Amino acid sequence: MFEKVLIANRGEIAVRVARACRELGVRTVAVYSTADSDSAVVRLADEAVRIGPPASRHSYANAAAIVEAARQTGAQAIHPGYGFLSEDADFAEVCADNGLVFIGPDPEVVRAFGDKSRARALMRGAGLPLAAGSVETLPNVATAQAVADEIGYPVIIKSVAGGGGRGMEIVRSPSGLVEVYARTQLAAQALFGDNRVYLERYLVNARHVEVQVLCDSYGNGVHLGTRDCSVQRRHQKLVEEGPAPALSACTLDAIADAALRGALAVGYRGAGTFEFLVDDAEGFRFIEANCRIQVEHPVTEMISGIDLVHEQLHIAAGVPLRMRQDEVRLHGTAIECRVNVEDPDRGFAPTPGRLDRFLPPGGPFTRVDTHGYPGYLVGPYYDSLLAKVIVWAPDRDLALYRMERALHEFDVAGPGVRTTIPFLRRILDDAAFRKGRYSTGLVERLMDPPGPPHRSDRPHPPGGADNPGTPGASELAADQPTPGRTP
Amino acid sequence: MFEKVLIANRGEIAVRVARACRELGVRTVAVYSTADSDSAVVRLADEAVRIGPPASRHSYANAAAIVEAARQTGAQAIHPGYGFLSEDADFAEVCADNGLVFIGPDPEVVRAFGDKSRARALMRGAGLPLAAGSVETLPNVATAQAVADEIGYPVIIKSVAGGGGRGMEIVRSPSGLVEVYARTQLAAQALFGDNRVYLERYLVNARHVEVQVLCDSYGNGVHLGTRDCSVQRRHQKLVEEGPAPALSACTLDAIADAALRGALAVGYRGAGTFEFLVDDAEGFRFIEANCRIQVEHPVTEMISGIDLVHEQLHIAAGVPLRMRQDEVRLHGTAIECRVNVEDPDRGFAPTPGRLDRFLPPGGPFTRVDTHGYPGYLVGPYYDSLLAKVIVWAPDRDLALYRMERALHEFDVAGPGVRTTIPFLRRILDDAAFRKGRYSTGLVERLMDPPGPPHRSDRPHPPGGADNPGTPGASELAADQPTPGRTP
Amino acid sequence: MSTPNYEDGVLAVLRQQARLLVAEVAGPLRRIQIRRGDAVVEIEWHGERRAAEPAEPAAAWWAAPPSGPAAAPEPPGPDVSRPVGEAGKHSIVSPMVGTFYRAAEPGATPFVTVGDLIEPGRVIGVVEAMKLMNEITAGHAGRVLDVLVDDGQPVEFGQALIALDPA
Amino acid sequence: MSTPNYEDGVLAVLRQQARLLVAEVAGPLRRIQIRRGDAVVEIEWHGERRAAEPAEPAAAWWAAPPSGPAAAPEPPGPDVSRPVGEAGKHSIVSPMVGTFYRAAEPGATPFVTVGDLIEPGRVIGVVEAMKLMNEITAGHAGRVLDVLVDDGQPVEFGQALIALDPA
Repeated sequence: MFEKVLIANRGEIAVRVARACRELGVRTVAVYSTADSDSAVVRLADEAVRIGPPASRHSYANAAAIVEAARQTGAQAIHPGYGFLSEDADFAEVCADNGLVFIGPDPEVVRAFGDKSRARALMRGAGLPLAAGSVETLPNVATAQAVADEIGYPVIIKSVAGGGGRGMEIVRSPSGLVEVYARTQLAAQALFGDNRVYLERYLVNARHVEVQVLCDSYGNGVHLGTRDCSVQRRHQKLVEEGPAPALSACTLDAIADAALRGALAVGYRGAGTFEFLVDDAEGFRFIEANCRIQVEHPVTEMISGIDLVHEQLHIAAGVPLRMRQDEVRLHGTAIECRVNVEDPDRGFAPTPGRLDRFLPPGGPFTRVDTHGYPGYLVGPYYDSLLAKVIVWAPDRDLALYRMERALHEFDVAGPGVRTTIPFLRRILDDAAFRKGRYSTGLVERLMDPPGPPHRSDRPHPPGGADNPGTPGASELAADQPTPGRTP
Repeated sequence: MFEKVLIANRGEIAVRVARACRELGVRTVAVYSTADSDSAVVRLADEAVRIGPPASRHSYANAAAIVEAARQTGAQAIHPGYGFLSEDADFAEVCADNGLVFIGPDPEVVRAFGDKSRARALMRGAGLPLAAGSVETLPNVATAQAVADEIGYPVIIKSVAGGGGRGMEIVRSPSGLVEVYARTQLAAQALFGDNRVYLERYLVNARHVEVQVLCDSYGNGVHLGTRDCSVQRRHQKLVEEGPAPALSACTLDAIADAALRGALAVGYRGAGTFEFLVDDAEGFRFIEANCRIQVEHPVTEMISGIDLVHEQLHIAAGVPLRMRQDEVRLHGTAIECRVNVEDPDRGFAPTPGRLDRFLPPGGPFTRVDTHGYPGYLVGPYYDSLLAKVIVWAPDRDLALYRMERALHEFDVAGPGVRTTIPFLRRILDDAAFRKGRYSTGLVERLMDPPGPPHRSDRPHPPGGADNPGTPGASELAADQPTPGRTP
Repeated sequence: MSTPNYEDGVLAVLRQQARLLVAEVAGPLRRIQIRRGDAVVEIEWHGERRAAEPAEPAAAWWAAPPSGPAAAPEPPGPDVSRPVGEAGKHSIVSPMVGTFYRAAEPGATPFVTVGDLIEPGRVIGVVEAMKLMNEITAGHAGRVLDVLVDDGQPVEFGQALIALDPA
Repeated sequence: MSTPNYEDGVLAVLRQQARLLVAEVAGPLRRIQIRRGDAVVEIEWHGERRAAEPAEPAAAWWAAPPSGPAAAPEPPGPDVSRPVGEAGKHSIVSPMVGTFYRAAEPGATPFVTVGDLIEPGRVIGVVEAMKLMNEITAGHAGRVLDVLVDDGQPVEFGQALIALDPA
């Protein structure tokens, strides 16, 4: 095992990694921007290096500063968390060039999955079903039209270099294709410096199901079951659960097996997630893979008993996989709710500010991952995830009641601060959600409910005027802090 | 299920019960003394009734006030928690007389186990092995001498009406017997209004192992495995774990089976604990049974996935036991540490005061049960348990590291406030404890360590002058707030 | 065990309560009074009192209870006529949980009426608990300003029954 | 996004830090200064500074860091000569994580020495990062009061390198 690991992230995931390291006897180096001097991980880690100003491109996404900090402190490995540099193949290479272990897959694998077109081709080669559409990059709008006509509308045009829900748009009928094609190309160029796009059949009200895999450096791999992440607002996941509900065991096994097959085919190493869309008939299609630990990884930890960050560290240190597939046993149901510092009544706008009160829930089968504490000043620089509440129960019904209880306890208040807690409770209260029969359309429906809300702490404001009402929520979920969101 | 339950307790266990009720859709009534107006459960419960002044005999142990409060609010059942009225057979009868369900065994069973002499006789009848000694009450000191001579010294003289570690004393040689016999009789009379005593062989450095059972009203019962509670200071448990370590599976099964046999023999109902002493040769002897939920019940919850307070409520509501023995599956190891507001360097004297800072640990496989919050004023009236930290891991070694991590995170501070956290970390660091080869002598040894302490946060004060150094720690553990500790 | 340390804690809690109240209720402050003896926080604002911001959840654990003292550190002695519930006002409080009755039996004349001048020891009502009728007596002389609980209503321990203008 | 709300938050945190510090370090207070521009808390005590009580865990998450600013809400512009690290003192700070060198090569004359009067634009040292040598220049004129980092030592972002008496 490593003696010292640098944590190249902030917020709750940095705390998460610091905990895992301490449990394994690994010393930790936190890095922080000037906006995060008082952050939880700075206090929990054994050492801390200030690496830059608040803007993440000069701090948390600043490869040079992070590598220098690792060199100064003698860290042997870098855990990138999620977002920032976690899926940056160039950073993984710079680490290797400087004798540092990047805790993640090989740079080539990261690069392959970062190119959606290549990823689709690789996974098709591994025998995974893909959504109907163009496997390769579209050479021109005429080809786009031909493919769309063949597979039928609606379709979704996506940036090849994109991911995490950005650089994509839905086309509902042939008349819109030319315009959206051009707009997506422009957006792709602006966001990723790469204007290539491709096209897929868009599944209305599909379920977003993903599979957690773990692979070592020696060709061994296991899957740890599924998670359903269909509860999304504009590609942002709000609630996740595992195993995916209301799907047959047979389908869940088939999806999980497909994911593992895909991971082993490309020589994946570490913890990874393979995302699929599942339609009404339980047909499933690969959409993308994430080469990092996910925000929602605790869901899998609670149903499997396996600490995924421990396993990441063991695998990166060259230890062979510590479990066989037949030793993986999943029990019960786990649900995660993301408590963001956002105002659900104002289009989920971030509401940074000081937390006068911060009292997360506790008690039986309840886990909270957070960097918050009473008096913490939530700054405006980074993403708005403040805490993840995860509960476990032997069955899904009890898990839902338990989550309701946990959110009821959670007390967060400060001048100007709002959280997603009331909206999360509205989701938990929804009849379709309770039945497990929901899809990516759920949040949109709840944001403008036809009738009066039930049992919700804060009544919906009259007229619901703050709902921007933009249709076109897509199926992909952003899982990472937006690196560029700086003042 | 009940519609409304009154929680006749305070502190963390009242919060625990309120959580369970909410998860089952049961409305809750908190009762509180004037010292507890700002307590957590008062805020969490649906209703709250102020029942008396700080002195618990006039509030939390005031049967009339509690029954009146239940009547006022329309509660159908009373959950007594632990301590206070939880093992008061008269209170259980008063509840029944007033049409209220007492969540616990029948009054007759509570009464039988409250009389240690009767309990021993009943359990011997059920085939449980007892420690050598007088099954019946000792009629006089001559009989005591005869029994002690026959079984050999050291012996322990115990109050028949006692329990929870009070009203008992060890006799190390024949010369001390007459004096201790007289003193124990006096103490028993003063503490319990009953001067009857009995005598057992005293096992030096035995292990304290207990078994959790669940029985319904229809003759069904299961055990949920063992807990080791040997880490005690003067009958006060500090650390508990389950399953009991370093004992053969065969012995653990035999102890658990014996406990369940004993429970079924007396028609036990609800959650109960049967306590045993285990010697070096893995021989085990019944010592007493507790007719209540235990402080350390979360250990069992984390290895079994079963919510014991839910099961208490279901059983009290007349639901048949919801599991069979072959459906009970235990996984991994769980450890609980009790964070008390006490100063380990001053003989564990209580250190009440305001909590300026209170930040309990979180993250993977870590549970905290507490009534504390930042700004909470810990009063001097009740017992000093502030929080229970419970961790789970697939194996004991990782559970120990995880607990070390969790305690490292736990930040409690306030004027004059000290906690047991540094001492708990010293226990976790002890070589014998880490190996699982420890007994009831562990704490005494650590309170006056021969060499310099290792890796301990706060060095032991020079001379260790605050160690009262009283030998004679007995094997029983007090599990309840001391009702009489009022100013 | 009323150690100075504990007393300081009370003051600190009072200060915190005051701070929280000031934070939760907008408007220009006029005066804050913090006492320790019977644990009072009194806050005055200028002009009209504004409602609390809806953003502040009312059920915050450590916010002051909507009424009643923050803490009463001393167990009450036999004299139950003490200022409780409202700062500065003298009240006769219930010494137990139960049901309050203004008269000895239904339809009978109430023990006391607003305006009565009463002496120490005068029965002012009955609290029934566990089917026992407990007479409540005045600890001090004074004039009855108000009867705060209706006949037959449940009362908590320490709940004010009668408001008294001390003589 | 330097909204007034956020600015208030900074001040509030400063005040809290000051309060915590005063609570944690015993001794008679002399002066407290709270600034917002560069987020400073300065506290002076009368007489000798007493060590913090051993009871207060040093690693409290929200206690002020032992040195360095609590927060620097504005990203630094090209001028890196700003008061950072110690209140009221003018410093030239490192714009990056790296290794500080006082001279262009081992054994060469240092770029600056205590007592030097320097002009804006003067190179005062080099910070090596990723094998690149980055010259650090003065933003303001002034006299070098101190060189705060030894040759060849690692530096953090924003760490003060040179103390300057502004001219």
